[in-house]
Amino acid sequence: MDDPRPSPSPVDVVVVGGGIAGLEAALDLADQDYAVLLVERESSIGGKMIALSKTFPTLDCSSCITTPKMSAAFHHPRIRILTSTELERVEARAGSRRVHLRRKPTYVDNGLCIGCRLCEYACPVEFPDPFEEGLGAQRAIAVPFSNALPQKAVLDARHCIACGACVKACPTDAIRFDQQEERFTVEAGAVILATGFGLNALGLKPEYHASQSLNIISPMQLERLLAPHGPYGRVLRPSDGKVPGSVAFVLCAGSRDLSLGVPYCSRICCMYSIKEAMLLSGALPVADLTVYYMDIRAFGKGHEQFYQNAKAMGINFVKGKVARIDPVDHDDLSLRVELEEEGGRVEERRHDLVVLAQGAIPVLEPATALGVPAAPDGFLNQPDTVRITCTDIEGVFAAGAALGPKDIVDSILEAGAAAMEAARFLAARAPASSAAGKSTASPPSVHA
Amino acid sequence: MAALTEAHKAALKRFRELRKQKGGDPGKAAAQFRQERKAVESALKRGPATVPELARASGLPAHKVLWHLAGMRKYGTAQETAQDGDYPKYASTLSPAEAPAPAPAQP
Amino acid sequence: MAHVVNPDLVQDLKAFGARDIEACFNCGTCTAICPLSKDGVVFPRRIIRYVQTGMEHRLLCSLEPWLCYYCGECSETCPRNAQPGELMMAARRYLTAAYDWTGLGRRLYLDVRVELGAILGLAALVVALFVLLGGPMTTELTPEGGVQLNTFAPAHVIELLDWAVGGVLAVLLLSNVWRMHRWIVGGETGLKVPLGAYARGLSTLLIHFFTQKQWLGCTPGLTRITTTRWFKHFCIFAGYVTMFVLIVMFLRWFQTDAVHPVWHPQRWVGYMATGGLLYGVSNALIGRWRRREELHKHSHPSDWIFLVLLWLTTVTGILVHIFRIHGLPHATYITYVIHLAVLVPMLVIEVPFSKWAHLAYRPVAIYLQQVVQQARAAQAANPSPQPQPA
Amino acid sequence: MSRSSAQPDSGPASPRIGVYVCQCGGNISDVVDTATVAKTAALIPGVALSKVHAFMCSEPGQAMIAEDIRNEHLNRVVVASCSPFLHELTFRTAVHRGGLNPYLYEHVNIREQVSWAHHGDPAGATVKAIRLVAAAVHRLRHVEPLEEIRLPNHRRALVIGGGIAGMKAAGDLAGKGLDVVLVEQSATLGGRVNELSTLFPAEESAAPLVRRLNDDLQAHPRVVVLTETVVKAVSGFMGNYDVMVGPAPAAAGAASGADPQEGRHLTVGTIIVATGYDYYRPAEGEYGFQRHPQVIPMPEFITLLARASGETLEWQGRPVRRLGFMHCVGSRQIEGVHPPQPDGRVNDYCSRVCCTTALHQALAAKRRFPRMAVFDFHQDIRTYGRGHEDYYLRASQAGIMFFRFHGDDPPVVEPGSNGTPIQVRLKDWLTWGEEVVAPLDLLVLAVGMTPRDNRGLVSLLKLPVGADRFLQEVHPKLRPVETAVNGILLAGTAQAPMAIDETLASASAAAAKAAVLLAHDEVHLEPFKARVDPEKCVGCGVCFAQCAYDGALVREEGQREGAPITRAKVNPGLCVGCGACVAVCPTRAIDLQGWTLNQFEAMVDGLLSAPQPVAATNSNPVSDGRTH
Repeated sequence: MDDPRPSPSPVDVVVVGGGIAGLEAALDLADQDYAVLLVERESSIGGKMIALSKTFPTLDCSSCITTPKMSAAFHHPRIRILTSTELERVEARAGSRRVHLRRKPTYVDNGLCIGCRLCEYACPVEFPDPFEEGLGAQRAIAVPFSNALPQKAVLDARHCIACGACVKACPTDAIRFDQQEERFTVEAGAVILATGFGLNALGLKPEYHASQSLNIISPMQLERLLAPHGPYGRVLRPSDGKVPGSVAFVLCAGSRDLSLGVPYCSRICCMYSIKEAMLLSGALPVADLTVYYMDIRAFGKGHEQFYQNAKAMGINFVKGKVARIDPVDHDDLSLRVELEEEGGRVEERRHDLVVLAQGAIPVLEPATALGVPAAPDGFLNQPDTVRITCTDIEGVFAAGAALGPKDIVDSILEAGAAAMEAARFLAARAPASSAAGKSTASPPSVHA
Repeated sequence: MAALTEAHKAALKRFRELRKQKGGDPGKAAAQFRQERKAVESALKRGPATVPELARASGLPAHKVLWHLAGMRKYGTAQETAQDGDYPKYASTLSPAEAPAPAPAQP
Repeated sequence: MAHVVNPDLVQDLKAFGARDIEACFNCGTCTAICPLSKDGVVFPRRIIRYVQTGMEHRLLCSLEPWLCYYCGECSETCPRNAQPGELMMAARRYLTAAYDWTGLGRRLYLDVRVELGAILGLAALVVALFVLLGGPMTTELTPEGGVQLNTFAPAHVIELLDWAVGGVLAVLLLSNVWRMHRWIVGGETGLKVPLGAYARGLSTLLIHFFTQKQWLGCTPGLTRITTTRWFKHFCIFAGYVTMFVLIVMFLRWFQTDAVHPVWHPQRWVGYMATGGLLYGVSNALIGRWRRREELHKHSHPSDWIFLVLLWLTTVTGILVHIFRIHGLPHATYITYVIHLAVLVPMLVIEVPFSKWAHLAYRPVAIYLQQVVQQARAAQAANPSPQPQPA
Repeated sequence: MSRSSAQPDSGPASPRIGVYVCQCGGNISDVVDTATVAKTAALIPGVALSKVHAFMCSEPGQAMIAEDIRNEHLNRVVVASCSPFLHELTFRTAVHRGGLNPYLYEHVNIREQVSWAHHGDPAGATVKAIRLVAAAVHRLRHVEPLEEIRLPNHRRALVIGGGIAGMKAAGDLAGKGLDVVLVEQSATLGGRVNELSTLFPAEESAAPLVRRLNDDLQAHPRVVVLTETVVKAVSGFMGNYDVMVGPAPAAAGAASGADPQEGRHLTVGTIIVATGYDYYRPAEGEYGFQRHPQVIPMPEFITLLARASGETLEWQGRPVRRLGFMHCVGSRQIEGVHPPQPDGRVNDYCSRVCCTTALHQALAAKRRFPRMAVFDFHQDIRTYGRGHEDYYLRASQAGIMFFRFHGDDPPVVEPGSNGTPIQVRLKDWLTWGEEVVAPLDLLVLAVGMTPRDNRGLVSLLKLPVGADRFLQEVHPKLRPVETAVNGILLAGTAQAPMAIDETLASASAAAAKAAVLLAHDEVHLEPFKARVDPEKCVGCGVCFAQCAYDGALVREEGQREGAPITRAKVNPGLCVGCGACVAVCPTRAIDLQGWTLNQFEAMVDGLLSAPQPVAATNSNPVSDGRTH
């Protein structure tokens, strides 16, 4: 049970990435009786979605609709989940795929940890909580966040002072300071890459001076500020705890910009910015909310209506790309922008808090992970126009933002598609008797 | 709870040594953290205050004070009480004599 | 009156050196990043839009191109690499050509062969004049050991020619400035400019002509003034104006056969002016060659020609001086002829028709901006039929 | 409310109930005195033992429950812990591990509903926890073992619609080894894609794409393709649909002599609806449509450009030197500005693909005829997809001129006054709202997508339809291909506007869900369905009027006291267990399995008769200042 390595028998599908796309693909395959190994780099599944406050355009509480999926995958008898495990590379040869993985030490034996958090309460060290995008505090040993799955403590070796308080506090003696990184290989019938996306640096555009002000924040930081269990319990600006009276959203702050090296559209920013503005108008009823945009891309089902509602709610939409942001007195920020629809004047506008819509960028390096070149945008190449989830490697499929920026619903559609392609691929290779989807691999049994 | 066994001690020692080889030493940061946290806690002893007020009282930058308050709220040693203009006020949940003892947080 | 879209203007501006301006998707970054874009005079997007939609008349009535000093931030930050700075540069060439009523400017700008031909023709004319009318090329030196240049090219004769050429050029340039003024002031329908406004603005005109301080707006909060583009440009400007004054007004004092001592004003004024020119022009040439700064990334043939002519004029002028004081008569005479063969085309081509003209148009534009603003303010104070600002 | 005492006890003769109270590592025990709850619970009749654990959900906690069932002969279990959403399944499994029927279990939520909700009132919270546990214990005395409902599953799918979505879904399912029937009302497969020439973003031709999908279908003997066929009737439920298909009306007329086959029955387990979209048909005069022959919708232009030959593009014998594209025709409409659709509503949604389509076509036209001036009138350029922004960039670079209008002040198309047949007049917001006029030889309307009008099919399948008239999914974020009707799935543009790659993804996703539904020979359903006691049913029929799920209640002929009678019977495949019928039955003949009326009454009794707290010896420390 404390052996995190999978049993030697091969699995049908390795799904890389435990975000919404990976969870959906894993569930679609496991429900067809395939044995699935789901690998997640972070210490909990849930991906970006679990950290969001609400989702557009329905304004569902994000964790409320993510946790059931997480839980379904976590408890599924045919899905085995390995967290804190990174993909090193996929090797395809002679009709089989060998997935090389690296499991990072968490210094906790997940078989023994019962998630009681007594170690966390005993720990004397706190550091900026990555789940709260640095805004909150996290102890050096902690369950990553309240609805993390698995609910197991993880020790952060960079911040731990090795005082032993957690060892003394642990009722099940689960803490293992001698845990080491492990590398292992899994044989898989097929692989689905659902590795998601990253965000380019807030400081990418020097004219925005993001490094000079704590009040220039990322959209993910605002998600956390808006979340019911967020770092401050309410929306405050990070520099001094003030309730912001005027918040600006700067769209295309890291995409659609050749000078920043990201020519493509990040696709999700318009909608999440509108959503965040809407949520802010609920949280801060008297605040001025302004969205500076080039084009509002509310293209999905229900999105345009959502945008029109936001306008009707009094959120200001200003056509014009913000050219520079300068920190001014009282931790405020001054935005210089051409008000294109107000005679084309140039104005300096002051705001308490500025949210930069960062560009969505790839996290997976196809050359390293698969040995194939990336597409010109850096994401995985899509060589087949009919089977859009195929990659350049046979039997390796991809879904969601690994194939370019994508919102949740489009990721879910692609995850389903990747699961279907993988199922077809396995069926074509399986003996006729099991063509209808009966797995030849043994069901995995351990959740790690 | 359990005491440290020899095996635990050996593992801790190896852990420290290995990290030293890699060149990481969080001791300094931890000491600074404790010092700052104490400053915020003692500033709070004078009664509920806003972040800028606590920053003045503790000599720490306002953003650090806010960060410490976030941690203290999470682990149950501070709470928001009232609002003073644009700034919420925070109070300690510890009795003046009480040493800072972490209370279980709620998920 | 609705504007009827004309898709051809953009091609015209491309002929004047605009590059990727079609790529512009009107995000407004260039205008908002521009440190000189303020007080209701905003660019470059306004000019870009005029060009994209073919608002030719609006473009002619614009003074914005002259207020742009190509700081380069617009091009650096443009999300589409549309080179708005280069469009403003092209717009200046376009306007220079448009202001020129002879139509020569347009031909010179649009066809480098015409420009080179004109230069070579004028140079040949100068050489021919010397061959036909030049004084004796005496090898006898002055008592100080200098060349008797005034025997070969007597200063009073050259001076007369100076004045003749200068007069023609002045008439051409001033008439172009008048056309510029008519468009800019007349472009705003219903705007009546009181004479007082013209008078009050004169100091602005002079200040900006002599200091060119507008350019300093490119680098707000600058650290060292000598590192600014303004400084380099000012070196050229100051050297040029000094030399111009010396040659037109004080040629007899400046072009002497006597070899003055080094502390003599004739020498150090000349050294400073030519030094400034040499530094500034060489710097500009090297910059255009290296293409590091945004402003130097793309050079139109007219940019090169002007700088090369100016550099050659400066260098040959310096050489004439060196040869003269060192008693090298033939070298002096030949270099002197070459000097004038470069100088004359430079002045004749560049002053009224090409790059040089910006020396006049830039301060005039600032002046007219002030005049127009004062006129608007006066009209607003006495509410007559309201004009609509463009 | 004392009727329950008169009710026969349906529980076992001697209930032995185990009560397990979780501390949740302090989450509960900081407020609720868990030891007191456990001690007091032991006093409730039927409780054989009660225990406290720090983390009941942990492996040791679960093992304890399973062992107690075996060793202490428990026959019912209560766990008082967190929300059932989190761990009801966990403990049902633990109970099953101990050898009990998993439905002999009751979950009590004393975290979200007690310790978190009443953290300022520990004593009250403890009393509430006891009452909730008592209610659960009382209810458990009345529960019966239940079994999952298993229904046979016909492992065959029906795909309705032979466009690329239907073809892809059918091909995927067949490729997975499942039987598929694909019905298409027209004579050919490929649908709307057949009308296209080259496709963005890969710039491949439409014909090979359709051919590849068709080859995929041909390669699988498990696919039956029925063209010129429509669905005539549908009955049944997930796993057991009976579908009658027959010749399409037009086809029936045309091929009258051919196959007179009037209908053919298919039994399928699941149905994928891939009926596609229609192009928006502009109203007469909308952007000059039908008033000026030089105003044409996008599909017509695509054909025109694909067939163009020679040096210039010609329209009605006139060279097209100035070409315009109007965005958002039939999309992003505003009430009061745009003409309403027959249902009185305007198309307020974005059709998603028209921006890139317009730029794709504009660029193609510009490349083919470089001297043509091309104009684009938009509100926002929505080139969101992978590679789409490239079209925008290249279109700009190629010199296509862009103008931006506001939806509430759309451009006007009028006769040309500058030597062209028409001109577009608009306030251009890229030029500060100035009025500009663009003279044109041809204006292409980038018409949006509208839902296909297939009311007949929608009512046959009882599909929900959204406000935008597209077929509605269960959840627009998380379940985009499933419908509220179990076993019926949506693929492609029947659900919402989509580009081709998105349509293919949606089709495969629907196929994946279908493959899940068809994975086993049986369909498993939760047992919480209505059940009619035939002894009590008097055949009054009141329940039928209340049932919102067509077919969930069926009439059954029978005998009552010798006389024939029509009784209600529940079809568990269609019943969702809502309880509407239970509430109206005058004879209490209907009950919801697992949630019977006497169980509820017992719970009320339990709440009211709960014993007073019996203080446990050790008390829990109570901390305040914790946040929510």
